[in-house]
Amino acid sequence: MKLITAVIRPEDLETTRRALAAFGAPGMTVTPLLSGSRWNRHLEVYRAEVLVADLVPRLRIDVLANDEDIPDLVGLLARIGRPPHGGDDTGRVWISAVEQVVRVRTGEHGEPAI
Amino acid sequence: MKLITAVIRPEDLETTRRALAAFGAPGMTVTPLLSGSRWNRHLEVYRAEVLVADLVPRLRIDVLANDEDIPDLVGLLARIGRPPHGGDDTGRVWISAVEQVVRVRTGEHGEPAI
Amino acid sequence: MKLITAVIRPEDLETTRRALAAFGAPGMTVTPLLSGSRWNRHLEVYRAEVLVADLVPRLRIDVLANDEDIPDLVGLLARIGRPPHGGDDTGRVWISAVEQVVRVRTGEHGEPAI
Amino acid sequence: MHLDYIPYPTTGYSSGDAAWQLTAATLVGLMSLPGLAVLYGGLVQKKWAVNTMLMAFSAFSLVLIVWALWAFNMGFGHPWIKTTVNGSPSGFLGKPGPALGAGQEAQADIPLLDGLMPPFNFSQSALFYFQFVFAAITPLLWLGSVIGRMSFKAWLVIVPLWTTIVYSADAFMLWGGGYWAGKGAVDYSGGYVIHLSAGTAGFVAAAVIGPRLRRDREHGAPNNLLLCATGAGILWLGWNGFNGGDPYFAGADAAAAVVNTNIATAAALLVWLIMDYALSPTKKPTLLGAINGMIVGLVTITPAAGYVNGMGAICLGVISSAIVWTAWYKLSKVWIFKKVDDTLGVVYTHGIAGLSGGLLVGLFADPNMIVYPAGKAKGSSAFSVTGLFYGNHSWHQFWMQLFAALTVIAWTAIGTFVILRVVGLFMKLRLPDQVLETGDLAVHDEEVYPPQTLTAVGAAAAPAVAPAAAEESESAASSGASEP
Amino acid sequence: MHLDYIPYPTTGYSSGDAAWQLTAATLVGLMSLPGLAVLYGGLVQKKWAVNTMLMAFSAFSLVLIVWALWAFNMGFGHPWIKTTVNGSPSGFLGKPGPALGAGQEAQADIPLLDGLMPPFNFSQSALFYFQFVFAAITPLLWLGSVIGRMSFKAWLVIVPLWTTIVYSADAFMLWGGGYWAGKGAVDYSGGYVIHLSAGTAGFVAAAVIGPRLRRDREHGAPNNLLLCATGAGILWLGWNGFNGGDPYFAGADAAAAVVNTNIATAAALLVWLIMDYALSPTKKPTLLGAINGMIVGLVTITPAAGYVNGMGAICLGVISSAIVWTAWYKLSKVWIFKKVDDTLGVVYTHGIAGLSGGLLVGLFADPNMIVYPAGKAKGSSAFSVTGLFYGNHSWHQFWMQLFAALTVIAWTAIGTFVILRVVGLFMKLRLPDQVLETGDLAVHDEEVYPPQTLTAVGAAAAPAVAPAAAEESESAASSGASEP
Amino acid sequence: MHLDYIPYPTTGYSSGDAAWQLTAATLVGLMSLPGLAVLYGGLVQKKWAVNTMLMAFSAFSLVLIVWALWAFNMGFGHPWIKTTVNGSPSGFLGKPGPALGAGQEAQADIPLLDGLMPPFNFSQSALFYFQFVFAAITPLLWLGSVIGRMSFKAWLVIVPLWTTIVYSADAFMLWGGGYWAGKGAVDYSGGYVIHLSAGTAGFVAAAVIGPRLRRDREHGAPNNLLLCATGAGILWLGWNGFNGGDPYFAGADAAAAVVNTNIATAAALLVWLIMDYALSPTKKPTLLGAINGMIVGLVTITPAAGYVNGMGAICLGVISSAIVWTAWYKLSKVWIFKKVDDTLGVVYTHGIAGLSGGLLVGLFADPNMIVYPAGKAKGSSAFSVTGLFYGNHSWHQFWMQLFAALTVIAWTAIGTFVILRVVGLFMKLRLPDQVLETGDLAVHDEEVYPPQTLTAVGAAAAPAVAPAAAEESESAASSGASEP
Ligand SMILES: Nc1ncnc2c1ncn2[C@@H]1O[C@H](COP(=O)(O)OP(=O)(O)O)[C@@H](O)[C@H]1O
Ligand SMILES: Nc1ncnc2c1ncn2[C@@H]1O[C@H](COP(=O)(O)OP(=O)(O)O)[C@@H](O)[C@H]1O
Ligand SMILES: Nc1ncnc2c1ncn2[C@@H]1O[C@H](COP(=O)(O)OP(=O)(O)O)[C@@H](O)[C@H]1O
Repeated sequence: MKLITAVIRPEDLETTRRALAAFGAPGMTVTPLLSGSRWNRHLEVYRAEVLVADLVPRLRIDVLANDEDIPDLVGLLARIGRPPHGGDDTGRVWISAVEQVVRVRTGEHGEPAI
Repeated sequence: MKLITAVIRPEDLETTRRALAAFGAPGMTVTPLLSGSRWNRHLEVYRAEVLVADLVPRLRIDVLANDEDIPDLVGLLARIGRPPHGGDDTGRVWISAVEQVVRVRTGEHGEPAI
Repeated sequence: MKLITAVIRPEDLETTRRALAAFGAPGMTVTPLLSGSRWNRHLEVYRAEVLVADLVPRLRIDVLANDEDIPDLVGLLARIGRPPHGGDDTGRVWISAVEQVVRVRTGEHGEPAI
Repeated sequence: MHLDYIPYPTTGYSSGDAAWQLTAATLVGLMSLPGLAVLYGGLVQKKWAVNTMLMAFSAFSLVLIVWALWAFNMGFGHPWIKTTVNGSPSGFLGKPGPALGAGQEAQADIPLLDGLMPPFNFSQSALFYFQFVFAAITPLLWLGSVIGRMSFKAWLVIVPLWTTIVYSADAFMLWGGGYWAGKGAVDYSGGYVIHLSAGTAGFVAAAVIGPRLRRDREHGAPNNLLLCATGAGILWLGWNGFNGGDPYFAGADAAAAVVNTNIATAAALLVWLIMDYALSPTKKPTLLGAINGMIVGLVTITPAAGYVNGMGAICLGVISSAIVWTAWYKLSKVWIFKKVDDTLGVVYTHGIAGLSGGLLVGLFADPNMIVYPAGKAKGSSAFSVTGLFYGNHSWHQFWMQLFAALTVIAWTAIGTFVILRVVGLFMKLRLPDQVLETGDLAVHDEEVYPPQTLTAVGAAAAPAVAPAAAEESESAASSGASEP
Repeated sequence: MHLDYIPYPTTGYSSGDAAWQLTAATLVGLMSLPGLAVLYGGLVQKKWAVNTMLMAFSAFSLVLIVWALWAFNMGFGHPWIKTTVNGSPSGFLGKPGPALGAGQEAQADIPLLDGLMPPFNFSQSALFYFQFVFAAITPLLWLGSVIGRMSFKAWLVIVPLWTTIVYSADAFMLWGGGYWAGKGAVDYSGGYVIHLSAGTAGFVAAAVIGPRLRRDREHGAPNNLLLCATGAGILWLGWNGFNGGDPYFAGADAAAAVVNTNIATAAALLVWLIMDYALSPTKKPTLLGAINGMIVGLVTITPAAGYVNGMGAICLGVISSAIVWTAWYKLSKVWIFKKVDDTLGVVYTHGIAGLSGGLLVGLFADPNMIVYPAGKAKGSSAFSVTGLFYGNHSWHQFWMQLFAALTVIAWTAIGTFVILRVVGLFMKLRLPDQVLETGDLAVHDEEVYPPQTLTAVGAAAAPAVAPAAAEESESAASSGASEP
Repeated sequence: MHLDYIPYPTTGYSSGDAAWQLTAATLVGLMSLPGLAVLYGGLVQKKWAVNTMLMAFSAFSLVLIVWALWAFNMGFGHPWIKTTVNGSPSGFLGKPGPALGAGQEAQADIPLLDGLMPPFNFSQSALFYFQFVFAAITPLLWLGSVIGRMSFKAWLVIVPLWTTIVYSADAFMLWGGGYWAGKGAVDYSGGYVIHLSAGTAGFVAAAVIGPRLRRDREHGAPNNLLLCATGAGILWLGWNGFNGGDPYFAGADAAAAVVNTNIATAAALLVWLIMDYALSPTKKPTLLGAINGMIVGLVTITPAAGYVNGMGAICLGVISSAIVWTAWYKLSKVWIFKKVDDTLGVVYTHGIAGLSGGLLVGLFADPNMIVYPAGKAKGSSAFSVTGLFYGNHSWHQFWMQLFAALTVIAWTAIGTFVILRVVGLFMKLRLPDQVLETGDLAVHDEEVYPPQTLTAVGAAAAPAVAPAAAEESESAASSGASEP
């Protein structure tokens, strides 16, 4: 069992959700966060004072998955961010091991709980 | 050392906190996130336009714990969400390994830092 | 490849960012969360009703890093929170293994993607 | 073609008085919408803000329809059953009847006050509207006691009944020339008819309907203090119309009432601030405390605004603020005050403050504060009120004030209780607990700060889903809890 | 040294009428700023709130400059080309000219109405300002149709043109004594000139400029219902000035107009609420639905406010609310109403509601509702309007109302279309898609709720960065999406 | 029993003028509460919003108490030490004394202006209240310079002193018939007495108290632009009362002043918008820039509103907006303007704009703008002011304006400095750094958007905790920083 974590642009959320659902992985969590990177950074101006937003809003997607689905899911997630926005910050996907998963509703453990 | 992560309903936060404190694990982080699942989904209506909220607010609880406490903690967390809300989305609990923990205040490492 | 996670005070964000950038690790995510601990807790008063905020705002910093940078990064992060605020809640840093990382923009995998 | 029109009758009409009456009424209207709506909308938990505001908008509308169709004449028309007080015709309630026809353009008239005040200088429409905004704000005030659990449907039924039965009678007795007016009790612009009554009704209603969810009582933090300040500011300045409009003329007493209103309010706000500084558990001055003090000042001067002088206004502000502060901190811990869940504390800031102000009229009314100057008739003397401190130590006015207050409390409490119980036979007064868990989303499908991630149904091939049943939306309701 | 001054001329001046006119105008001004600005600012998505509000503030300013330099006289001055209607001088448009000099302190005057109404009791400045606030609110209303994609620069160009060409002509024809006024069509205070025109212009503009981004249409949740309620409350009560100020005198008809305004609004709000309860898909009453109903009531009574009696006001409110509710739910699903992206639905709540109210004047106008009483001249009779139900079954007034409506629709539609097309030759009417993705940040470098993490440039050795190009800020724009 | 009352004296009283004066005063009051309170509350960082608003509510209250007990008569009563200017009695400060008794219902009177203006048509209460709202808004304005570090307790002490010593004297000299009034310097409604003075006081106070925390200066983003727009809109329209009320009569000049106010404001707003478009570093128009321009327009026309014609109003708006824009962008980078931390830039939008408007009166005042028409006495002529461009090239008025400005600047600067230094001997003017880190929570135990997760003490067996010491709450204070 693994946990796939992806940092995506907020505007890609819907595409991502649909892709995951189509793949058969409806369960996920979406966490708003701020992302710092080499690329993203913009200015805002309030009363002539120029302020930098060097952390920009991103979404973190966490999906628990079985080992065999990992390559497909990573490919899927890595593909979404790419095409139109090439050239600047386009996110990261990473995988970590999970030792145990419990579905609270049923108390199921392990892979069936994913 | 492990990290236990649980996705819970916001209304279970207090019960969770109290249960963890009673168990002797007061330290935790609580992260608001949006959860997508097969179950949860509701409608909102603004000016006669019907909109779907298919991501609903949940809380992610992260607790660092020693290996020996894991079964108890998982049991505890998995129990909380269950009773009254049976039938729909009731959350997940999962465990992952942690290689090192540092308590910043003292600089302690490893298990004593938990 | 590892993921370093640190829970810091919001006011230490800038110091942290600058320290990481100076170290050559500009990429990171910053997630606002609420932290429960033995220490932090304050009161608010609305219309004479005294309310407790026993979860206080903190930031979670996640940094993907190569194995060899880990000790330095942990040291760096653990140092920031310490000096002036000694005595109460000063955060945690922990490390977990990451099995794979993909840079979405280029599709690179593994260490070069960090 | 040259026609010959005039703008208004040349006798019995003053464009200045008409202008002021309409302006004052508009200011009072603004106190309700958006004033109270957003003050309360900001003071309640996030999960109840929409419900609170919709109740305010609906009640304002309902009262107007009722007022126009029958209730205005119950408050200010001919007495239904004529009685006599001190030799003058009097009564307890006006005869219901519509106030809708073109005849409303004629000179204003309150039958039982004929000859007891100068003839009106504007039309019945202006009087009707001015009195409407008072009638409308009263249920909006005691809405503050019942938010967070009252059924919206029951609210829609109860407000019209309450205006008809409770408010009209209170208004008739004190303002329409009814019993207590005849006895000489005075209420300059609603310390009793509006505030004491709202405090009483709210408290009784809160008791009958029962408390909020325990969860809501324990997490009762407001959601937006900027909007509280917006509403509070509108209340304060709108009150210039509230008290300034009540002499019905843009005369000197209107201006004096405005000044007194502001002075008492400033004093009460500062007293609350200082008591918070000196005596509250955390020893800190607070914005919401200051706003409480402000409301106490506004309410307490209301029954007295044009009867006391500036020194009296300061005294009323100081005394009532100290009393209500103490009640807020101490009385609320004991007896039924502890048990009844009066959500926003209307019984203190309106009930007690209104009562206190009304009684203090009996002490501080200054006979030199001329409401209406003397006319030219021989022996004619001006109209003013005399309190204990200015009137050869006579407690007369005080007793009248007290008895009138008791009547208002009794009538309002009984009326409110009966209405709620009777309506309660036909529908639930209280929302089911499951709905209460969720709040706005369950009742109205709306949130006060809608998430920007919502997607139109049908868009993006989102599968159709059933409308949010309370059960389902329960989880979403707690979204408040999930924000840092 | 003792000088001899008087406050104002002793003839042809009434401080009461002047006070009311200035007060009414100020109330109408408040309806625009902050009323509409924050109602719309709260109703739009978070990403467009700043843009919406800045458009409102700018348009208000632009209209005033145009109004002062030439347009006031196009609406209320001497006819440019004199014609005759029913034997009286008339025309279609006034002669442009400045309204800036000291002469504005003289008695007010609308040349073509000389002798058709009582002489004004205040100065031309007061008339100018009162009419300005009406001129200003009109483009602010139809701003609601085009927000979320219209170029800010184009807006700055189009508003002055639109006021000059479209608004002035509509105003002149109905209020300046022009053609339709001569024919006997009436518009008490802007059901046609303002609301029907705004609904038409907004719809045409939305069609010409094209729809919002598909993403924005699919995620069109409002951002702040507390501010919607703030704006809505100010609109309601501000409307007392809107309709109460239009007789130009603080007379009985002003008060009647105020009462009718409120009655129709209350009725319309409640009808919308009940229809939402009974007929909407989710069967729940909503705050934004109530506000829609409220606006429909306010708009629909506007052309009728001083002509109908209270019963008529209730009927107008009920009928129009039912019509507009149905249009909102059903008409919007068909035909061009489905295609054109009228962001906030101005064509329904202003266009249809204004039209409906204007036509219903032809049915419900009560001749006993006296706008101006008869003077002393022999045979002099009061001024009022007679509708079908009160006038021996004559449809005359109805037809006049209908033809005037068609003229306003046609002129506004054509004028708006031509202005947009012509301006479109010189500049883009629509923002580029990349900018639309981002919204406020791309257009104004501002967000409505600025993040508190922003750091001043130069502070903390933050490296210099280039100003936010649309491309870059695109990502930030979606910050709304990232909040739970 | 039929009594004989009249509503107000039949001579020396006009209900129209009284209605307007009360209405105008209420509008000005609304500019403070909620206007300025929420404009500033939205403009500051989230961590200071509650503190800012509470300072506004408290100062408003304090000024009223002081005004009633002694200060009104220092500004508008009999001169304390009588002097003579141009043969007329004059002085520098009025004799302190209460304005509380029933005598306030008598006809209004400013002793030194007897015979220099038409006798008042309303009561002293109305005059008192109108002048109070001006006195009250002034410290609220310069609050903008010191928020984010000033001790709340010190604020409570300094405001009464400042009103007594600084404001009263400025008011007396220009409005109470004092020295500069006698010399012929004019200030229509407070360009000097209010705005120049507020700009000066704010700047001096900011310098004396010292800057905000470096962290706060570097993260000075506002928190809510919807509330900024709410406050700004109320300011604009409320200014109709500010400038329209100052002739003390609802005459033609009041209307002209209202028109000029709006014209200058529209022009100034648009100029700022265009300069932002054309000359600002990011070349984008901004809402907060537009609001700055708006304020500049409102302020700059204030000393001139009824003296210039419409063309003059446009010129004032354009010139002052260009000047202040330039100062805002350039002057702020140099010299002491760079050093002193004037939080919201009051010295620019009020100080410089007020000064500029006051001086331009000397150039643009049009003698045909009649403030008071001539009476019937032989040789009587109207009252108006003549500037350089209309007066045979005489610089006389300009010099008077300049000297009066210098006096106001000097007196205000010195007075403010001394008050702060003296109070500083007894208490800290500045909050400790630890408290500054936290902001509202440390000072008031309140947050502007309270988290919905807070739990009542005692509920759910939450262990008791000590009240938030600054130390402890420090962390919570940064909660702003933790929101995306
Ligand atoms: N594969 C997954 N990865 C991450 N989180 C998940 C996953 N599946 C479910 N969850 C989380 O667990 C919660 C419960 O899952 P859900 O599928 O709705 O209910 P159940 O598993 O009880 O049928 C969801 O709200 C979601 O946040
Ligand atoms: N067991 C844990 N699991 C997760 N986070 C923890 C744990 N213990 C502490 N933390 C986090 O670390 C921070 C510091 O912990 P705390 O116990 O308050 O201080 P200290 O360890 O210095 O005594 C807390 O704010 C909390 O967010
Ligand atoms: N070392 C890292 N640890 C955690 N997140 C990272 C790291 N590097 C990048 N990220 C995340 O991935 C996103 C893309 O990284 P960035 O360096 O901007 O672009 P790219 O890798 O495509 O050049 C960033 O927004 C950031 O959130």
